[in-house]
This record gives sequence, structure tokens and C-alpha cells, in this order.
Amino acid sequence: MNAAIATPTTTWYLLLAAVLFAIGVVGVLVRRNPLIMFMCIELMLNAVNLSFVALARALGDIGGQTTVFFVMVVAAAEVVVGLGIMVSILRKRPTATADDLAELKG
Amino acid sequence: MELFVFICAGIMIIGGAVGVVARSHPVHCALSLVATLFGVAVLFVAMEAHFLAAVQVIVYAGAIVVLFLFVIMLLGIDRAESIRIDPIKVQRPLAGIVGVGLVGLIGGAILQSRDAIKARGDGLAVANADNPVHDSNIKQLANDLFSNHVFAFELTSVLLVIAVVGTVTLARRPSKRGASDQSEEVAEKVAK
Amino acid sequence: MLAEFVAPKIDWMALSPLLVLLGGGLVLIVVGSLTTTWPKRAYSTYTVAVAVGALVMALVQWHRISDDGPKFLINDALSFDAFSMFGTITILIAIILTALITDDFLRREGMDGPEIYALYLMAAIGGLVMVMSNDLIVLFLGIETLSIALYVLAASHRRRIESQESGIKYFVLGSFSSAFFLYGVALIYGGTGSTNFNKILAAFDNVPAERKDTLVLVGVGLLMVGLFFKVAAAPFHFWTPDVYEGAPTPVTAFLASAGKVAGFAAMLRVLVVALPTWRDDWRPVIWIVAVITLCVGAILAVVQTNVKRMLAYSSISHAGFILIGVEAAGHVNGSTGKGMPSSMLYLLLYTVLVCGTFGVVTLVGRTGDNATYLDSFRGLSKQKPLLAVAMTVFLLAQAGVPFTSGFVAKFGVIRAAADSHSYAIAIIAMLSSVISAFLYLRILISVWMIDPTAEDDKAEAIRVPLSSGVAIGAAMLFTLAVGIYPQWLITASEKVTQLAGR
Amino acid sequence: MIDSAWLIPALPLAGFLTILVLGRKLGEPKAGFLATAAVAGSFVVAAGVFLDLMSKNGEDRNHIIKLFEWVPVGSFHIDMSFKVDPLSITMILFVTGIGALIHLYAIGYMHGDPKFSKFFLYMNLFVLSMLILVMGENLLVTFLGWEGVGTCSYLLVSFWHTSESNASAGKKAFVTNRVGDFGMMIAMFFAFQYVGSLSYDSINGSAHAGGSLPQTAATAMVAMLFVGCCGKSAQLPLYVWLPDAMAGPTPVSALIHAATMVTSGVFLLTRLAPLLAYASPWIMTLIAVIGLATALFAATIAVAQNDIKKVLAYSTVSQLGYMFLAIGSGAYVAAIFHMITHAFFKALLFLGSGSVIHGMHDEQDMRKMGALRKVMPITAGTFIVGWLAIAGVPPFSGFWSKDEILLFAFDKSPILWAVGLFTALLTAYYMTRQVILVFYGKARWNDQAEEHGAHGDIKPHESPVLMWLPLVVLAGLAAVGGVINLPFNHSTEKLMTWLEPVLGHGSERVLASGTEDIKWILAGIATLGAVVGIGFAIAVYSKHKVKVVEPEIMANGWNYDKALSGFMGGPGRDAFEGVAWFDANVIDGAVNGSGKSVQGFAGILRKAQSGFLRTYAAMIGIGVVLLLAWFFYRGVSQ
Amino acid sequence: MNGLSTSLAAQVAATEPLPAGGRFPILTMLILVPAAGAILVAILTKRRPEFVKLAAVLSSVLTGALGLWMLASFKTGQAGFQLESKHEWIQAWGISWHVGVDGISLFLVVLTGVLFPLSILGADPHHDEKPYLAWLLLLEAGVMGSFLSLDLFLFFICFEIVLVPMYFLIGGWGYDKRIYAATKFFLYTMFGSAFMLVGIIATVLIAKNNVGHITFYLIELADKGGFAGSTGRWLFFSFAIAFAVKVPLFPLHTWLPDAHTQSPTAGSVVLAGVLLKLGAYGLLRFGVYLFPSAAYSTRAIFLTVAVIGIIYGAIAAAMQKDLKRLVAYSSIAHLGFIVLGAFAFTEQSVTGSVLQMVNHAVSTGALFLLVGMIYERRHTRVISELKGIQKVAPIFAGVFMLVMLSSIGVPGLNGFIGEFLVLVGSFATARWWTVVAASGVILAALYLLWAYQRVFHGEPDEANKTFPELKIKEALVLLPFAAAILFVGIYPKPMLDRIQPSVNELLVHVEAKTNGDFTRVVTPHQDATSDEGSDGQQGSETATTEVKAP
Repeated sequence: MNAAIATPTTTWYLLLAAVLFAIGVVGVLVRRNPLIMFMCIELMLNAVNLSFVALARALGDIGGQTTVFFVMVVAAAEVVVGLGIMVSILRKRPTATADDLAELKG
Repeated sequence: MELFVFICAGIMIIGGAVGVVARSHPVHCALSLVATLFGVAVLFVAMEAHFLAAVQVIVYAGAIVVLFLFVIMLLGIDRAESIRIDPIKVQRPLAGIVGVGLVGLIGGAILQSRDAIKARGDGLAVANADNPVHDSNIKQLANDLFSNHVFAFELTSVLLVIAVVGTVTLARRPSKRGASDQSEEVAEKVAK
Repeated sequence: MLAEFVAPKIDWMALSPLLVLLGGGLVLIVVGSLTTTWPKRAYSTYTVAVAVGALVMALVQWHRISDDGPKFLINDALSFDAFSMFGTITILIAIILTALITDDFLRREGMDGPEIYALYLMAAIGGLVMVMSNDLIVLFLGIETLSIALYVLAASHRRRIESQESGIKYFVLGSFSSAFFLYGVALIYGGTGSTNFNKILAAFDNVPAERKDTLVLVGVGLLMVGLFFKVAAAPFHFWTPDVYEGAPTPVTAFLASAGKVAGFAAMLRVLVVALPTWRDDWRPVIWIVAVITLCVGAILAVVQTNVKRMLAYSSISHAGFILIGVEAAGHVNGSTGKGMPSSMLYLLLYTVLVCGTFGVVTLVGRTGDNATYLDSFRGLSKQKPLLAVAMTVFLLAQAGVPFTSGFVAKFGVIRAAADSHSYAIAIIAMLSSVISAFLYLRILISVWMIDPTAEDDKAEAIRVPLSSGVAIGAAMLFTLAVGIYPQWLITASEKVTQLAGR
Repeated sequence: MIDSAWLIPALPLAGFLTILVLGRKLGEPKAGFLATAAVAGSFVVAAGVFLDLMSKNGEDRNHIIKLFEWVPVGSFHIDMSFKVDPLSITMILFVTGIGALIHLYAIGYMHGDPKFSKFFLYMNLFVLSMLILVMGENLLVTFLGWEGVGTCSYLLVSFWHTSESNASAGKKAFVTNRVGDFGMMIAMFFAFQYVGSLSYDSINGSAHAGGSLPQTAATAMVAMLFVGCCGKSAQLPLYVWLPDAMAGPTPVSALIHAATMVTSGVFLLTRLAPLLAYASPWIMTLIAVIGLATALFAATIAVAQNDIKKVLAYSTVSQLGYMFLAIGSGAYVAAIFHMITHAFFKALLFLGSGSVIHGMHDEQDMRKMGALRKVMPITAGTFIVGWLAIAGVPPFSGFWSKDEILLFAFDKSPILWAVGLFTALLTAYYMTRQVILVFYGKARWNDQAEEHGAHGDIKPHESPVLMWLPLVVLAGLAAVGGVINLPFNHSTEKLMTWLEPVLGHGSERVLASGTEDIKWILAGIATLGAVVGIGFAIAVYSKHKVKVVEPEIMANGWNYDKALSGFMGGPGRDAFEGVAWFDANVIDGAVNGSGKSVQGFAGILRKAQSGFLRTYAAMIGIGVVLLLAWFFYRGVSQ
Repeated sequence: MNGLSTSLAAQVAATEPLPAGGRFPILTMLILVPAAGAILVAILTKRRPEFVKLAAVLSSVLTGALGLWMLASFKTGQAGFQLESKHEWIQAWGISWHVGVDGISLFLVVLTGVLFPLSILGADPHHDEKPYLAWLLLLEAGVMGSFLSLDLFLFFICFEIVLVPMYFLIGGWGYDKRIYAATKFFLYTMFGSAFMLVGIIATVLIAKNNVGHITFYLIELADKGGFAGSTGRWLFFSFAIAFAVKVPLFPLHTWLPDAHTQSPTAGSVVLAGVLLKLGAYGLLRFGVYLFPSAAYSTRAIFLTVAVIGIIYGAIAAAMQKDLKRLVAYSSIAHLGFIVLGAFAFTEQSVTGSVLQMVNHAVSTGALFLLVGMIYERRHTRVISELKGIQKVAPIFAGVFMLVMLSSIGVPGLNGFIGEFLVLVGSFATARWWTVVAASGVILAALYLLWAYQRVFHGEPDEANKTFPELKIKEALVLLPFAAAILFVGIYPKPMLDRIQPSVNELLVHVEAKTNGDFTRVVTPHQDATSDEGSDGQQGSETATTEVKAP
């Protein structure tokens, strides 16, 4: 195995992140459970984080990592609030899927 | 070595992600998510972002996924979702197009500009050459956090306060005074 | 070897509006949760006081900028210029009006408490950060601060299932689009080496003009997705009608005013300040999105029966108008064009308008916040003539009738478009405003021209409490006054082109 | 005296205004006398002006009275000016003279009508308009009068408006006249464009080769003016309104639809004689032919009419045709001459018929009359004078004027003369028929009384003095009216001499020498024709020697009117309905349709707003892909 | 010659400095008084309706009086703008409150001033009088502003604000399909002005290069704007669409029958009387004046559309079953004449067009009042339900007749003068259009007389037997209309003398700006006929007597 080829470059990481991101997007589109949709969003955020770190390394700039830190905080805050909202609505109608929440339309 | 790590972690990440999307049971999804998060953490380590890797494991895998599981259990919605067919027929083809499109476009862009990133990185390296930073990851991070990003850091505190206040607001039971309670109405709607 | 840590210098004075809001918000949270229920109107009075305090500080800063000139704050994280202060003032006005409307609403719905107000204040901080931001990360955090507060606010009416539904929809879609935004930030970071506007701008300084970077361009695209979502531009507008309809009406007012202002300010800042290098790339996008937004907003509003939903579509159509200003700003390098001032002026005027409009809708919504259908407005002119007059003024202003602020706003953006020879979009915009005029007329027909049925008479009487009355009255007077004598505001808005660092 | 000529229209105006304000207070019969006095006053003033003019040289007899600037716009000045010259004073005299007589007659005729004073209000307005028409110094002032008389005609025809047919007749008169007015207006536009003025003097002055008015334009002007005249003077194809207009009170028929208004077309063309002379000759031939065709056409219809006034109406149309024949033959003086004599005898005949109708209690069907000469001797006597005049029996006035016209027609073309002569024969025939049916034979009014029992008890009676006095005066005029222009020598042709300065160049009486020589032979033939016509009528209606020939198609006016109204009510109306349908469904339909299509489009668009979270997310996703595709394209295409 | 003297006069007027600020700002007050009246009416208490009505009547009468004062202070024979007053307003955008009046707008302003008090007095809204009066007064202010403004921005906002009161008047006090009609009116007109707003802004910005600074001042833009070629045409069309809708020109007219028919009487009177004139006036003042070469080069379109409108409107009118709708369609035909005159570009036709704007307002306004009175009495406007009214109400019928004849264009009444001038002027430059248009006079007689016959003639049936005669109050309202109909028909000189110089100057302006494409039509014998002494073309010694009108 040729070492020159063997070392994954930033591009690899970025592509991996892109695929992960796309899977997350697809997940949001196809899943009906709001919780799982939200998990998919977490996937997307992780893809972004991965990109940031890879880019930070490529650029030799720590700023990308700092950003990841903030993203994590945001993700945490989002999870708290998001789950709060979901709990408050799913408590009343536990079987509800995202498709059932369609009172508002048109 | 890095290739091996990359491939293993990559499989873990993609596999986990596919698991989140494809498993019908919410708990399985959550566990798949953990796999992805771990994979990402591994790659962080591979890219020498140790602090972030730690945080990734602790906050994400530790706290967030647990929270997910907790909510699943709390609400008792731990039943499998039938994912054979989608009630909205166009949804899956659409999702496919969007997914492929995203990968294609973003991937294409990445491939297009891989030299540019490299050049940019070299440029920055040259710019930083007279002030080489060889601190450990955590120190660099801290330095950056409290100088360049100090405002953003402070802002995260507001964000967290909001999260707290928000959950409190959501959790607060509506008081009985004022409006007539409409829970019956709600119940009716639910029954529908 | 430890790199020398340099603590950034902080101009506390420049941050004062932000700090007043933060302090006020924290005090409210702490004191509010420690004490029992405050007396009637105390929460809202307090909130208004805080916001007014911040507003006063902002005005002071405004003059300071006029005298001393703009600058950057805290290691270039924020820009302190007329643009950001104009946006700040607009958001603070939105807070004041919304708080006044909210006061009685909460008591009517049995939801009185400090949380909502605290969320308003905190959300406003997010908004302020967005308009001031000079860094994509700061901007992202600002967006999230605002958005998370708004998710909660939208879902805060516990008795209305629609409120919850709107909360969850807003939340999922909001996070979804935030992820895109963030990915855009990452790609731009990759392509330029920084998230700071100054550095992004400088990154391509020495590169030939035709040299672009696909990664950055795609990043710009992703960035725009997030911003388009925030301002409810088509096709990223789908959340808007549902959320506007479902959210408690005062919150809708807040969403439509502060939310939109912050979103557009951020968009202008990002596109005009950070990404002018690629303006030939993003301007056509803005053009087409503006057209779609105008059409979608106008056309879909036609078939609605719920006034809140109608106004949601109308706000989409207004977003289209503001996008025209953004498009115009994309014709010139830098901020010298008419695009930015006209957009910011539009935002300020629209903020007051929309708060007033939703203020009236709040009152007509009656207990339960559900009577917001066209039929609910029947007989308003008989029951509360003044309220009907106010509604009329607001709606006509939104339709762009002269002698109201709405006309001044539209005139401004159309002028900006004409100035950059975008006649086609100007014509399309005006034609769409004809279509959307139909929706305002439909509401007016209900208000004035259809006699209430016996059933309508049996419905709960509409009350006009003091605080709402003050807010609606002030908004109406402002609408008319600006319509008649807009000179001072125009002059002020034209200062927003003096951006920090240029 | 000339300077006070403005009094001529002013007096009827004063009468009009007085009755307008005080009409109801004055009531019957004061209003009538007031109106009569106003018109008579005009006549007196006119007579004074006439004498004044007479005292002047021929060249000085053109006098313009400017009241005020009427329509001054830039280079275009139209004054409210009156022209007093031999032609206008001739017209004024006979208009006011006959007008006064008819007013007087109407006091008796309209006795007991609830709208007595309103009748005289309109009548005075009519006289005023007619005077403006004839006195106008320019086309526009004339047009003012022209339309004024038309309006008064409308008002008076539908005077008894509770009857639908009267109302329709009035409307028909007005609208048909509007068709003519269209032509008249176009003629004025031509005048303005090429002459820059509408004054007669300017138009006639530029009607010469080398003037600012090209001959083609002059021809077009004449043609359009003739269209106007066809409307007003009831020529083919626009004559249809006149028979219907008999629905009005009989004095109206006499004054407006026989003596004055309908002749104004003749007046107008005479007024512009130099222009006519300048225009291409074919237009004159056309006028002559149309005039003659109308004369013959109307005469054939008159033969078969049973309504006493309809006969006279068609007769009027026919006689007007004669006048146009004269114009077309270049015999302007003859036209005016016949106009005057016709005014005398036709007014007489109408008033006589009115007297009969009055006496017969509003019965107009001649078949229900007969032998009335015994019960209404004065009426009968005067009517017979009128009959002789119109039939062209020498030495009554009609003979002279008609003879003059035929002479000129012969000069132009013997064919015209032959047809004219035949028409004269027909005229004699149908008028004799009328006289016999009304005044001779068996009294048929009792038949009806028997049929209807006591219900329809009719006792014809002679009319009051107010009515027969004008009859007598007119009968005198009709008898001796010919003296004003006897063709013996130049000095007896008084009218000719009088009008010559007005008609200007090209309108002198020039006959081919051959014609001049045989004029007495032609006159003899014409007299013979009249006698034949009368004799034939007597043979048919009095002696019953010949079977009555009254074909249905002639009684129906060759179905022309029917066809016309059939067209208006049929395809014409359908076309109008079609336009209205087009407006409501296509044009407005497009407007409403665009509104509907917006709604329909919204209906499609809102399907995307399904309420499903995932749909929204998908839309965002698609938006993202499209957006990225654009940026990617921009990136790779650099 | 005359044109020369007037343009000289215009120069003299232009060089005259604006009078000192101490002068009373009549024109500004003409706009502000009704606006203030509207506010006053709106804030007065509903409990004393008599005060409300009094305030409304007083302020409208005061406006009318101001209008007459303006008429009195107007200097005859001057072409330029008079009584100008200017105040800075929105300097940032080069906008000022700039009002002035010239011969073209003069009588429209007077008309507005007179028409409003009459329609306030002449028609009863039956309910909610207070807002009704407030809207009417606001409408008056808007209309005044449109006619008086010399600033494009001011014009546009006044032009546009007019929609609002009219919308509420139709929608609030109209008849059964009022909401449909009001909405249609609002949206249709707004559709038109959508183009104009863009056009105005573009005009100003494009003119900036030539003028040197941003200004909305009409005269400056017209003089220095220099909108040549296709730019001018595009701008002109953006204006023209708005005006064409407002006029309305075929095929943009369908809002009008609905709006007219459903509007309350006062609304119809004002709509026909002044609102439609905004379109025609705008075409002259802002279309032709600003973009002479574009207007001239596209005149064929306008002439054609105008002529179609004349014939089409008349035919459609003839087929209407509703009396008010009939009058509405007749307006389309009449406005066709006005546009025909405006785009024939001769002194006579344009003067006639301006005069006809006033005439149409008078006759159609009066017709609407009369139809309104019929509706008050019979609660129907359907022609077939009315019959024989002349027998029971002869005076009413007489007045109707007079107004109708004026509308038909019978000489001696006002309608004729305008129509004739339009046609006679147009004939020289647009012959075949004029010939077709002139045939419209036949149709006008047809549909109006037919309607008159069906409504007034015949024997009244049961329902119409008790049709009340004209009341004193109604007669007093109609009296000014009748007086105007007669006066203008008989002695239009005072009006023509004031209109003509401005029209002439407009044409001189067009001639100067079209670079020789357009030359004013000079009729032959101009000098001879304008010189009163030499009428006699025959060379004979014609005696002329001047007689003072008796």
C-alpha cells in the first residue's frame, strides 16, 4: 500500500462530511417521527463539525475548531428546547408522527 | 494508519447515519446515532482535535443521545415506525434527488476547490510563519476562544439562558385563571 | 510555549443597548422566578422600560456614530455603525410594541408571567447580534439565539394545539435550515480561511476579479438558504403561514417584525459587506427569489380565510419587496447604492405596521386566540370604530397606499430598483402588490362592508385594553405621520450606507 | 331697421322664456296669444328689415350682425353672427309669416289640451331655432338652428308621448336626422380644414379655382352637406321619419314638417350655391337624380294612403324632391320659389286636414270621411284652393313654381323632365283622390257610428274662427303666391332679381336657347298632365269608372320602412347585442378570468402547502439543490 | 400669430418672479381645506349628525369658494402656470409640495370645487353619514391635489389616494354588487398605477443625467428631460397605462360600468365628473407634456382606441338594461372623444378635449344625480320597470331631457361645443378616425333617446303612477348643472380664452420637442379670420354691425 495514497487528505474528510450531511437531509425528508427527524439534523450538524475540523487542519487555523465548539453548544441548546417542545406536544398525543401535525396548512 | 482509522471511522459514521435514517425503531436510531457520533469523535482525534473529540463524546454521545433516549422512554413512543412505504408518495424520490444532488454538488465543489483549499492553507501558514503556534490543542483553542471569539463565547451564555427559560416556559402548566380551559377541545381534536 | 494572550478591548458604551437588554432580561428572569406573580401590567411595563432604555442608548450611539464614525468591536466580531444601530432601533421598536400587545393577551389567555417577556428580551439580543455581527459565527449564534427563543415563543400557548404544532414545525425546519447555513459557513471558511467578514472580504482582494471559488460559491448558496429561510423568502417560506397562524398572535407580530428585521439585516450584511466579490453570482439568485416570493406571497394570500394566515402570506410578499432592495444593493460594489437604505427603511416601517396589524388581530382573536378568521372581523367597524380605523390604516399601508408609511417604503425600494435599472422586477413587484391588495381589501370588506350576523353579535365582545390601545394608536400615528412627512426617516436611513471599515 | 334685425330671433326667444317661466300661470289661451304675438312681432320686424333692404342697392344688401364671439379657439373663430341678406330675409318672412298664422291656428286646434302652454313653448322655440338656421352667418350657427329645429321637431312629434307610436316617431325623426347631421358635421370639418372658417362668405369666397379649397374637397363638402339635407329634408334614403312624424299635432306637421324645417336643406344648398357650382358636376346630377327619385317614389306611395295626413306627408316628401331636382339642375331660384309656394299650399292643406281631423273628432282615416264640404264649407273651400295649387293648375302658385323646375330639369336632361312630369301627374291624381274622399262622395262617418252604436257618435262640424282664419289667408297666398316670380320677363321674375346677389356667380338663370324657346310648350304639357291626373282620379274615385288601384306594396311605402326597421330590429339589434355580449363575456370575462386564474393558480400552489412538515423540508431541499446548482454552475463556468 | 403672442405671454409670465410669500396660498388651501374638513367630520361626535353635515357642507362650500376665487385671480391669456406655491417636502428624494394651475387644469379644479358640495347636498347616503362625508371630503382633497400638483410625486400620491375613499364609498354605500364593484375598481386602477409608479421613478432617475439633479418637478423634467426614442416610449407607456385605465380606454374599461352602477349617487357623480378626468388630464399633462415625441409617434394607437371606445361604448350603452349602467357606458363613449381630441394635436381638438372634460362632468354628473333621484323614488334602475314618468313628473322629465340633450351633443348646449371642437380639430390631422368618431353622435342619440322613450314616454303603469315630481331641494341642486349646460353651450368664450393659451403652449412644446416630426396645423386664412374687420371674402362691402347680446 502506497503511503502517499494511503494518507486521507482533507478532501476525503470533506467528502465524507458531505455524504453524512446528505444522509441527514434525506433522513429529515423521509422519517415521520419528529424525534428521529431531529436526530437527522444532529447528523447534519456533525457533518458540518467534521468539515470544520478538517478545514481547520488544512488551513492550520484553530478558528475552525473553535467554531465546532460553538456548534456543539448550539446543538445542545437546540436539543433542550426542541425536545421540550416535542415533549409538550407528544405528551398529549404520543402516537403523533410529523405527518399528523397538519392542522395548519394551505 | 490514518487511512485505516479513516475507513473504520467512516464506516462507523456512514453506517450509523444510515441506521438513523433506516431503522424503524426509535431506540435503534438513537443507538445508531451514537455510532456516528463516536465515529466523528474518532476522526476528530485523527485530526488532532482532542478537546473537541472529548467534548463530542461527552456532550453528544453522553448527554444529547441520552436525552433523546430519555424522551423516547418518557413519552413511551418507543414503538417501531413502519417505514416500508411513505404515505406521501413523492417524498422518497424527492429525498433521493435532494440527497444525490447535495452530495454531487457539494462534493463537486469540494473536488473543484481542493487545490484552492490547499493554497489557502499554505497562504495562511506563510502568514503565520513568523508567529508559529505550537501550543497544545486545548491551549490554542482557549486562546482563540477568548480573544477572537470572546463575544461569541459570551453569546453562548445567552443562548443557554434562553434554552433554560424556554424549557421552563414550555414546562409551566397553564394557570387556570382567565380563559376557560380548552383542554376538552384539544382532546376532541386529538380524538379526531 | 504559550502564545501571548491578548484580551480584546471592549467598548462597553457601544454595546450598551445589548447590555441593557441582557441585564434587564436576567433581572426579569431572576426576580420574576423568585417572586410571586407581579401586579397587572408590571411585566410588560418592565419590559417596555428595559426596551426603551436600550432604545435610548441606541439613539445615543446613533449620534455617536454620526460624530465619531463607525468602527469594529471586540476583535472585529461586531461592527458598530449606522446600519447596525438602525437595525437595533428597529428591533427595539418591535419589542416595545410587541410587549404592549402581549400584556393583555397573556392575561386574557391565562398565561401571564415573566417568561415570555424574558424570551422577548433575550431574542432581541439575538436579533441585535445579527444586525451587528461582523463574523459568520457570531451571526450564526445570533440567529440561533433569536430562533430558539422564537421556537419556544411560537409553542408557548399551551392550550392551542396549533401553537404547539407551529412550534414543532418552526423548530424542525429552523434547525434544518440552520444546518445548511452552518454548512455554508464551513465551506466559506474553507474557501477563505476565516469566518470574519473583514477577512472574507480581504481573502480575494489580491485575486483577479474573474477568479472565483466553487467552494465559496456553494458556501454562499448554503448561507443564503439559511437567510432566505429566516426572512421567509420563497421557496423557503413554507413554515411561515403555518407558524404565523399557529403562534400566539403577539408572537406572530414579533416573528414578523423583529425576526424579519434581523434576518434581512444579516442578509444585507453578509451579502453586501462580506460577499460583494460574488455579487454577480448572488444577485440573480436574489432576483429570481424575489420574484417567486412576491408572486407566491401575493397569489396564495388570495385564497385564505384566516387573517393571520393572510398576513403571513402578505409578510412573504413584503419580504419579496425587501429583496428588491437587496437586489439593488447587489448592483454596486459596497454599500453606496440605494438598496441598503431602502431595505432598512422598509424594514423599520414594516415593523411598525405589522405590529399594529397583529395588535388588532390579537384583540379580535378574542379569548382562545382563535377568532382570527375573516368572519371574525365582521362588524368590527360597528363595535370598535377606532380599532377598525386603525386596522384600515395598517392594511392600506401594507397595500402601499400613499400618505402611509407603506407607500414610502415601497417607493424607496422601487426607486432603488429603478436606480439600478431593474425595471422588470420593479414592475413585477408593483403588479404583485395589486394582487396582494386584494387580500387587504378582503379584510377591509369584512371590517366595514359586511353586516354582522346574529351569530356574530353573540360572540364575545372585543375589548381594547390600554396597553394594546397605546401600541396600536402609536403605530397608527407613526404610519400616517411617516406617510405624510417621511423626510427625516429617509435621511436617517440613508446613513446606513456608512458601514464600519469602508 | 336692419340694425334691429336681432329682434327677429329675440322676440320668439322672449316668448319662449316667458312661457317657460310663466307658462302654467298664463294658461290657455293667453300663452298661445303671447306666442303668436312673438312670432307675428318677428314678422313685422322682418318686414321692416325687408323694406330697408329693398331700399338699398343690390350689392349693399349683405349685412352681418355680430352678437358675440361664440367659439374662438386660436385661429378658429366662430361668431354668433346673423346674416341679413335677400335670401335670409326671404326665408325669415315666410317662416315668421306662416309661423304666425299657424300659431294662431294652433290656439284653436290645441284648445283643451292639458299641455297647451307647453305646446306654444316648443313652437316658439322652434321658430327661434328656424330663424337662427336661416339667419346664421356661418355653418355652425346654421347648425345650431338646424339641430334646434330637429330637437323641437322631436319634442313636438312626441308631444303626446303617452302613446308609444308617437314617442317612437319622435325618436325616429331625431335619430334619422342625426345621420344627416353626421354629414353636415363632416362638411364643416372640411370647411375648417381648407377654408379655416365656417362663414358662408369665406366658403363661397374660396370656392373658385386657385382658392384654398380644392375641388375635390368642395365636392366632398357638397356631398356631405347633401347627406345632411337628405336627413333634414327627408330625401331618399333618409325620408323614413317624415311620414311617421305626422304623429305630432297637425299645426306641427304644417309648420315644421311641411312649410319650414324640412325645406332647410334646400335653403342650405342655395346658400352655398357658389360652392355647388364649383364642385364637380356629377354631384349636381346626383342631387337632381335623388331629388327626382324621391319625388316619384313618394308620389307613388301617396297614391295608396288612407290616412289624411299620410297622404300629405308623402306629398311633402315628393315636393321636397322637386326642390332638390331644382337645386341639382342649378335652378336655385326655382327651388326657393317652389319652397315658398309649397309652404303656402302645403301649410294650407295640413291646416285644412287638421281642421277636418278636429271636426271629425280626431279621426284621420279618409275612408271614414266623405262629403264634408257640406258641414265644413270654409275648410273645404280653402282645401280645394290648396289642391289646385299643388296639382299645378294655372294660375295657382304651384303651377308657376313647378313649371319653373320642370323647365330647368328639361334643360338639364329631358329624361329628368319626363319623370318630373309623370310625378306631377301622380301628384294631381292623389291630391284629387284625397279631395274626393274627404269632401265629396258619400258621408261615411255615419257608417261607423252605426257599427259602433251610440259609442262612436261623430258629428263633424266646422272649426272655430281662429282656425279657419289662417286657412283663408293661406288660401289667398296659395292662390296668388306665384306672382313673386312670373316667368314672363325679367321684371316679373322678382324673386330672381332679388336673390341674384346672394347666389353669386354661376347661378344666373342660364338656359339653353332651345329650352327658352319651348318653355310655354312645356308649361302647356305640364298643365295637361295635371288635368289628366285630376281627370283620372275623378274617374276612379268619383265616377267609379275605373277600378281602384291601391296596391298593398304602395300603401306600405314599397316596404322600405318595414325592411329598415326589420333590419334595425333584427340583424342590427343582434349585432348590438353581440357587442354587449362581447363586452360582458370577452372583455370583462378576461378581467374576471385573470382574477379567477390567480385563484386557480393559488389553488394549485397551496397544494404544496400541505401542512406536512416533511413536504416543507423537501421543498427547502429542492430549493437548496437548485440554488447550489446555480452557484456550482457559476463556479465551474468561470 | 395668435400662438406667437401667447407664447410670448408665457415667456413674460415665466420671467416674472414668483410673488412674495405673503400671498394667500389658494391652491394649497384648495387641497388642505377638504382634507381638514374630512378630519373634522371624522372626529365630530356621531350624536349630533347635523353638526357633522354642517361641517362637511361648509368645508366643501369653502373649497368651492376658494376655487371660484382662484378662477377670479387667474389671469386670462397667460399660458404658464399661475398661483404657484412651492414648499420643500422630501428633499432627500427631490420631492416638493409644488402646486400651480394653468388653463388646462383651471376648470377641472373649479369643477371639482363646485361638484362636491352639490353631490353632498344632492344625494343622501341613508346610513352612516359621518364616514360617508369624511370619505367624500378626503376624495375631494385627493382630486384637487391631482389636478393642482406640479410635482410628479405629489401627483402620483394624490392620484392613488383617491382610490381609497372611492373604494369605501362604493363598498360602503353602494348597491347590491357593491363589494365586487369596489374591489374591481380598486384593483384595476391600482394595476394601472403600478406601471406609472415605476415610470415616474424611472423618469426622474433617467432625467437626472440631463437635468443635473433629482427632481420631480414637472416643468423642469419636461423642459430638460429629453426622453427620446424608445426610452421615452417606454416611459410614456408606463404613464399611459395608468391613465388609460382611469379614463378608461377600450379595452381597459370594464371596471367602470360596475363601479358607476354600484356606487352611491354622489360617488357616481364624482366618479364620472372628476375621477375619469384624472386619466384624461393625466394623459395631457403628464403623458403628452413629458413625452411629446413618444406621445406623438404613438398617437395612432390612442386615436384608434379612442374611436373604438366611442362606437363601442355607445353600442354597449344601447343594450344596457340598467339606466345607470347605460350612463356609465355613455361615459366610455364620451371619454373617447376627449382622448381623440388630446391625441389629434391641434389647438382646436385639444382645447375641445379640455373643455369636454368639464362638459362631460356636468352632463354626466347631472344624469347620475337624476338617475339617483329615480332610484330614490322607485328603488329600481331597471329601464323596463320604469314607464311614463314624463306624464306624472313633467318637470323632472324636462330637466332630464335638457341634460340628455347636452349629453347627446345638441348645439346650444355644452356637450356640443366640446365635441365639435374635438372633431373639427381632429379632422385636420386624423381624418378617418374623426369620420368614424363623428358617427358616434348618431349612436349617442340612439341610445339616449331610446332609453328616454322607455323611461319617460308611454302611459305610466301602476308602479310609476305615483312618481313624485322634482322637489325644490333637488331642483336647487340641479340648477347649477342646467345653468352650466346652457352657459357653456351659448357662451363658451370665457372658458376657451383661458384654456386655449395653455393648450397652445403645450403644442408649441410638443413641436419643439419632436424635432420637426410634428408641426402644428395652421389653417388657411388664419390671419384673415382672426382679424375681425375683414370677414367679407367676396370682396363685397359687407356691412357689419356689432350688437351687444340682448
